[in-house]
Amino acid sequence: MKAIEDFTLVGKTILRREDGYLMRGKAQFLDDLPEPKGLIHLAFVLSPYARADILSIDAGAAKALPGVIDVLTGKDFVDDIKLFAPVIEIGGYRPVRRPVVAVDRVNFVGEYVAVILAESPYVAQDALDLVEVSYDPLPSVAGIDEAAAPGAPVLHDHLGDNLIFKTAFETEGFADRFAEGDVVVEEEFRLGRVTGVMIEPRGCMACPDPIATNMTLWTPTQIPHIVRTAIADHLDIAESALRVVTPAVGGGFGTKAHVYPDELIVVALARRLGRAVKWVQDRREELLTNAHAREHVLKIRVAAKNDGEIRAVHLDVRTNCGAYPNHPYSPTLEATAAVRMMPGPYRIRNYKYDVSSVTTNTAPTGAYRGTGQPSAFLAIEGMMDRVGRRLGLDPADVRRRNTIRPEEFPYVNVVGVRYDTGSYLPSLERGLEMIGYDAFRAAQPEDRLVGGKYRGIGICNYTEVSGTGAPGWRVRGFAKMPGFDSSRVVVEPDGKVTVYVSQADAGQGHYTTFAQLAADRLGVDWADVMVVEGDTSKTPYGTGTFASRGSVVGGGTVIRCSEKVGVKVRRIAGYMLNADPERLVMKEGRVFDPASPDRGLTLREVAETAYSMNNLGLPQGEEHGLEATDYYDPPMVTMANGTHVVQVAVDPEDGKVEIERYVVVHDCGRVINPKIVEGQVHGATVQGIGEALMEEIVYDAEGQHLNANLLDYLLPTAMDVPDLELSHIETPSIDTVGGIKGAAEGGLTGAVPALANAVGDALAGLGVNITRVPLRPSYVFEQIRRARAAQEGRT
Amino acid sequence: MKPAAFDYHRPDSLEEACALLAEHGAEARVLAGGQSLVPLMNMRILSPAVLIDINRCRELSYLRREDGVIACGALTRQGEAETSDLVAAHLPLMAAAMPHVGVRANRNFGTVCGSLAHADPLAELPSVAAALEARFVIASSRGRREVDAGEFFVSALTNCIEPDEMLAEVRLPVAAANARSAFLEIANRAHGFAVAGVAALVEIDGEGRCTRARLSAMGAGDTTARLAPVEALIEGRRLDEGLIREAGAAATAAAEPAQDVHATADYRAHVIGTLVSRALRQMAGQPGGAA
Amino acid sequence: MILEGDTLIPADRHAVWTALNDPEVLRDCIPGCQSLERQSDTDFTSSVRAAIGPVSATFGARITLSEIEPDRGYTISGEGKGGAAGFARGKARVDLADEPGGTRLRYTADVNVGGKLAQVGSRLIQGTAKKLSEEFFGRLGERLGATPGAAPSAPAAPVAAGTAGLSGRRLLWAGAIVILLAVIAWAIGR
Amino acid sequence: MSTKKVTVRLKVNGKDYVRDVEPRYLLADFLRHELHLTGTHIGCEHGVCGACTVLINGKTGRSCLQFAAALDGAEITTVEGIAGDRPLHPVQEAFHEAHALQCGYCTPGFLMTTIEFLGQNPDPDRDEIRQALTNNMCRCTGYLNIIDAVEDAAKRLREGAREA
Repeated sequence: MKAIEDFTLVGKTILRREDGYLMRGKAQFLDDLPEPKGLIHLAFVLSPYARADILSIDAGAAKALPGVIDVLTGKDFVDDIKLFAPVIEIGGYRPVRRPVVAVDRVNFVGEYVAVILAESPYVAQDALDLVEVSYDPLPSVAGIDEAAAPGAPVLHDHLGDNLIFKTAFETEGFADRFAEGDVVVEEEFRLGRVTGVMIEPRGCMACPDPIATNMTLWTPTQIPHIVRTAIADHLDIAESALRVVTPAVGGGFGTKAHVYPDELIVVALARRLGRAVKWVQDRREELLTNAHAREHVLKIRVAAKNDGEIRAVHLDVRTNCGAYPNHPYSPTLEATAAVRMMPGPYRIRNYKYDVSSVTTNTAPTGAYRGTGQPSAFLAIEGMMDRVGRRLGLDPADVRRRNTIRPEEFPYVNVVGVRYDTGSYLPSLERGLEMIGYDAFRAAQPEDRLVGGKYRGIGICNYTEVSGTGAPGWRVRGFAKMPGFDSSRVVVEPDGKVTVYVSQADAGQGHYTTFAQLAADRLGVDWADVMVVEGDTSKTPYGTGTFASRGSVVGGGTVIRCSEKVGVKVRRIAGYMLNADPERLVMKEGRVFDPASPDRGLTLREVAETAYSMNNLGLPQGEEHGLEATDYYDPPMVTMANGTHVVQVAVDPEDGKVEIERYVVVHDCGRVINPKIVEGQVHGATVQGIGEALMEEIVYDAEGQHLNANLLDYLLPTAMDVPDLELSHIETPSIDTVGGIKGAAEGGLTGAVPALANAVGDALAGLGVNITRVPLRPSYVFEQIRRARAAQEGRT
Repeated sequence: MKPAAFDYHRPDSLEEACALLAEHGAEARVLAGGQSLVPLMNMRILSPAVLIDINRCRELSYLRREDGVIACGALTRQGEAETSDLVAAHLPLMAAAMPHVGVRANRNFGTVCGSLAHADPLAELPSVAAALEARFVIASSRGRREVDAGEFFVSALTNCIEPDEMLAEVRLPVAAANARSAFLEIANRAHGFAVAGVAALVEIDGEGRCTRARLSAMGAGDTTARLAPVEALIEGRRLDEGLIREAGAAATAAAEPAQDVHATADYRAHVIGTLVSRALRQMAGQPGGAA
Repeated sequence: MILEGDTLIPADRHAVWTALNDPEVLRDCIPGCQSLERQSDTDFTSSVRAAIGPVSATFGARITLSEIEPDRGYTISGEGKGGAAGFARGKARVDLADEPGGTRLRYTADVNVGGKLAQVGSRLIQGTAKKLSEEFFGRLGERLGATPGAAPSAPAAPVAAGTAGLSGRRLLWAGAIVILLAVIAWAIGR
Repeated sequence: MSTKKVTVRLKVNGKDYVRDVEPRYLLADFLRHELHLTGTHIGCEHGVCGACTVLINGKTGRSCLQFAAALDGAEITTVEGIAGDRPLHPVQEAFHEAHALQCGYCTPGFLMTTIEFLGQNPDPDRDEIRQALTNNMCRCTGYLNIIDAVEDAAKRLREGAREA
C-alpha cells in the first residue's frame, strides 16, 4: 500500500458536527421517530424459566383487554420465519437453529414466549400480566463446567451433548519445544459475564411502504446490511424490497452488532398486517436478552527459559455459548478471537490451543467491545507476571525479553497473522517511564504494604485486532461476513460533496471524520462534505461498524473513493484547462496546476461541466456525473497496539481497589481526529474498569438471572474514573489505506488485564493469586483474609 | 416497564389523606417523592389500585426545632434536609449521611420520611434514624401514635404502619453539645448502592470517656437495628485503639447479614466491623470533647 | 438457594409431628393464612394473605408432602406461580429429633425463585423468610407450649440456631415451610 | 383501577400545555409522546441511569419516576429549552469543545445536571464535579471529557456573569 504523504486535514481535531443536534435534543433515536398512523406496539412475554416445556398459553384475558390487537405465540411464526441461525462454516462447529418465539420449549430466562400486539405501550404492558403460560420446568444448566459435565441436561437433542464448538491447533513439534522450558507455569483464569448496557436499549420499527420499497425497518444496529440479508434469508423477502435504516444510535459496543429475533418479528408482523409495528426494549429486557459476552475459562501453561524467554504456550479456552448461537457470529467469535489473539505483541513461536464452547440455559453470548481480547491478555499478561515471580525476574523484563522488536516488523505471528508495523516495545517503555516504574519498584517493600494499603503496578501490553477483511473472517468460518466496506462519493452539481458509506455510526463521529477524509482528498472545506450512512437504500453494501473497523475500512474506502472521484475531477478539469490532469491539484475548493495557481477552476465549475450545466461539453468517452463507488476489502487484519500501566492501592480492611495512577500509551497508526481517538480510548478504558472491578451478570445454578436492573448490575460512574495519563504513538500501517489502524477496543483490552495484574502485584507479598474478574471488594477481601490466615498458620 | 393503572387522589391536607387511607386501606399507597415507589411500580413489582399523592399537603413540608428534636414532615425532601441549616447545626450525623442518599435528582424529590417508610436495611436514612433514636409519628383517621425505630422497622422493606396509616413526621433528637458523629458506607463502586454502612453517634465527657454510644449498621441484617453489643461495650470507656478494634470485632459478631450478588454475608459482617472501627476512630479524633 | 436451619420447639416429638400435619394448626401458625385444606393424605391447598415488604396480596399455593416418616420427618414441596412476576418453588426436608426441653426441628430447603422476582426483586426477597419464619415458629411454639402433654416451661419464643448457609455463616435461619410459603407469596403478591 | 384521564397543565420550556392523560402516564412519556419533545430520553425507567433527567421547578428530577398528572402546574425545562433555536448555551459549547459526548443519548441528562450543579456551585473542583456527575451515567465517553467540559463550562459561566 503506497503511503499517503500529503494529508492536510487528517490528524487534526475537528469538533464534531453531530454535537449540535444531539445537544439540542433534536437527534432522532428509534423511539424519537415520528410514529406512523396505526402503529402497533409490541411487548414480549418472557420465559421465567431457564428450561421448561410450554404446556399451554392462555391469552384469552389479554386479548379481551381493550386496546389489545392480538396475542401471538411461537407457532404463529413458524410459517413465515424460518428457524433462525447464523451461517458458520468451520470445523468443529455444530449448527443449532431456533424459533424466534419459543415453540414448545424454552431454553433461557427471557426467551420470547408470546407477543402482545397493542395500541399503546401501556396497554401492551397491561396485557403481559394477563397471559397465562403453563410450564413444565425441566432440569437446567447454567455454568460452563456444569454443562460440560457428564449427565448434564442436554439443550439440543441433535447434538447429543452441550458441546457446540470445539477446535484445536498445534505448531509442529510442540511437545518437544514445550519440554525445552526450564520452568512450566500454569494458571486458570476466569472472566465474569458482562454486556454492553448501551444507555439506549434496543428496539425496532417496521413500516410497510408500498411505494418505495415494500418494507422499511428502523433499527439501531451497527450492521444494517447484515440485518437486511438475515431478514431476507429468514423471511423470504427480496433484499431489494427491504430497506434497513439506522436512526441515531445510543451506543453500540458490539451488543448492537447482532441480528436479533425481534427484528425478524416486527418485519414479519408488518408484512402480515400491513401496519407499522414497533417494539422498544426496556432495561430489564436489555440485560436479560441482548447478547452477553465473556464468561470464559482460560487454562494456560507456559514453558519458559530461566532468562524469561517464553518457549511455548498451551492455551485452553472454554466459553459459554448460552442457549443458542448468536447471529451472525455464533459462539465461535469470542472463542477464536481469544486463542488467535493470545500471542499478542510477543515472539511466541510454539503454540497449542484448544477451544470449545458449550450451550447452557442462559442468554446467548456474542460480541462486546474487546471480543476475546480482554480474555486472551488476562491470560498471557497474567503469565508474564507469574513467569517473572517464578524466576525472580521483573515482570517488565519478562515482557521486554519476549516483545517483538521494532526491527522485526513486518512480523507474521504463530497463527499466521501479519503485524505490518507496531510500537510494541517503545509503547511498553513509554508506559513504564510515564508511571515511574523503576522508582516504584525500587521503593516497593517486599510485602507491598505502604501506609496500611497494599500497593502494586499492573501492566498490559496488548495488540488490538482491527479492520478485519474478508480473508480474516473466512479463516474463522464466518461464511456470510462480507469483510469489505464501501462508499459512494458524489461531487454534486454545486461542487459540494456527499459521501455515502456502508457503515453505521453509534456515536463514533463518522459524520465528522469521514467528511474530514473526503475533504482532505478532494481539497474542499470539510463543512461542505455531507456524510450519509446507516441506510441500505442509500449506501452500497458493506459490513458495518464493529470490531474496530470504522476508521480502517470505512475510512479506507472513503479515501479510496474520494481519490477515484478526484481522478475524474482532474480529467475533466484538465480538459477544461487544456492541462495535463496528472499535474493538477485539488485544494481549497479549486483545481489548478501548481505551476500556474491563478489559472484554475472551482470544483463547482468542474461539476457544472460534469452535470452538463454549461456549454463546455465533456471530453471524448467521458460519462456525465461526478461520482465514484468503491468497495474496500482491507488486509486480513490490522494490528493496533498499546500499553496500560496501572498503580493501585488495595485496602486490606475492606477489599476496595483504588486506582492511584493510570497510564495509557496508545498506537492506532494514522490518527484521523485526535480528539475522537482520545474519546474512544477513554470510553473503552472505563468500560474495562467496569469489567475488571464491578460489572457481572449473575446467574444462579438453575439459570435464573439475578441482576437484570441497574441497581444490581453496576456501571462505573464519574467517581470511579481516575484521570488518565494518555500518550499517543503514531506508527502508520503499511498495509491499510492511509495507514489507519483501529482504535475502539484497546482501552478495554488493556484495562482488564492491567487492573487484575495490579491487584495481583499489590497482593503478591501476601501470596494472593488473582485469577478472575470482576474484583469486587467482597472477593478481594476474601482472598486477603485467606492468605493472611494461611500466613498465620505457617508462622 | 410501565406502571399499571391506578385511581389517583390528591388530598390537600393530612386529614384528607388519612380519610382516603381509611377508605382504601391496603389497596392504596402514599406517593410523596416516589423515588422508591415508582421504580417498583414501573417494574410492576407493586401495582397499587389507588395512589394517594400527598404532594399538595403543604402542611407536611417542614423542618423545625421543637423541644430538643428536629421535626421533619412527611413531605420534606431529602435535598431540603441536606442543605438545611437546622440539620447541619443539630443533626450532623444526618448531614454526613445525606450525600450518600441516592443521587441529586433522587434527593431533590425523595422525602426523608419516604425513605424511612421504605425501610430498606441497606439504605442510609433508616440507620441514621435508628442511631439518632428517632420517634416516628404515625397518623390515621383514628388518631396519632408515636413509635421508636425498634418498633417502626419490622423487617426488610416492612414497617409497622397499618394500611390506614401513614408516616406523618419523624422526630430526630438534636445532638448534645459533646456529641460526635460519623457516617461511613462502602459500595462496590465509588458511589451508590451500599453493601454496608454505619451511622454512629457518641458523647464524650471531659475525661475522654464515651458516655453514650448509638450505632446502627446498614446491611447488618434484614432490618435496621442498632448494634447494641457495640454500644454496651464502649459506653463508659475511653475510645482508645484497643477498644476501637474490640468494638469492630463486636460489630462483626453482632451482624447477621445476608448474601446477595454484591457481597457475601461474611464480607458484610467484617466490613461492618471495619466501618465501626473507622467511625469510632474518626469520632475519637474529632474536636469538641476532651480527648 | 439452599437454606438450612433448626429450631427447638417446646413440645414432644409426637406433638410436633401431629401439629405439622394438622391443617388447623398450620393455618393458625402460618402468618396470614386464610385457609389450608387437606386435599388428600399428602396434598394441601392454601390461601394466604401476606404482606411482604411493600407487597401485600392473597395467593394460592399447592403443597405436597412426601418421604413421610411418621414422628420423624417429611419432605414438603410447594409451588406458587405469579404469572408475569415469575414463580417460586421449593422443596424442604424437615426432620425431628428429641432433645432436652422439647424437639429439635431441622430443615434443609432448596428454594428457587424465578423470573422477574429474581431479576429485579433481590432486595425485596431478603429478610422475608426470616420474618415469616419467626412468626411461624413463635406461634407454633406458643400453641404447642399450651398443648397438654407438651414439654413444660420451655420458652415459647422461637429459638435462633441455624449456623450453616450459603457462605457457611448464619445466612438465614428460617422455617422451611414458611420460607416456601414466603417466596410463593412473593411470587403472587405483586 | 381506572384508566380515566385527568387534565394536566404544565409549563414546558416556557410554553403552557394542557393535556388529558391517564394518571399513570410518566412525565417522560408525556414530554416525549404528548408534546413530542423527544430530547428527553428513557434509559432504565427505574431512576438510575439519568438519561431522562429534566428540570422540574428548577431542580433535576427523573422524568421516568414522576407522574405527569402529579406535577399539574409545574414548570419543566427539557433539553430543548436550554438554548431553543438560539446559539448554544455555554454549557453546550463546553461539551462540544471538550468532545464530551459520543452517541449523545445520555447528553440531555448531563446538560440538565450540569446546569443545576453550576447554578449551586459556580467554581467547583474536579472531585466535586465527579460527585455531581454521579447523577447520570454515560457508557461512551468514560466521563473524563464530561468532567473537563463541566470545568470549562463553569469558567465560561463565571466569565459571562462578570461581563454581564
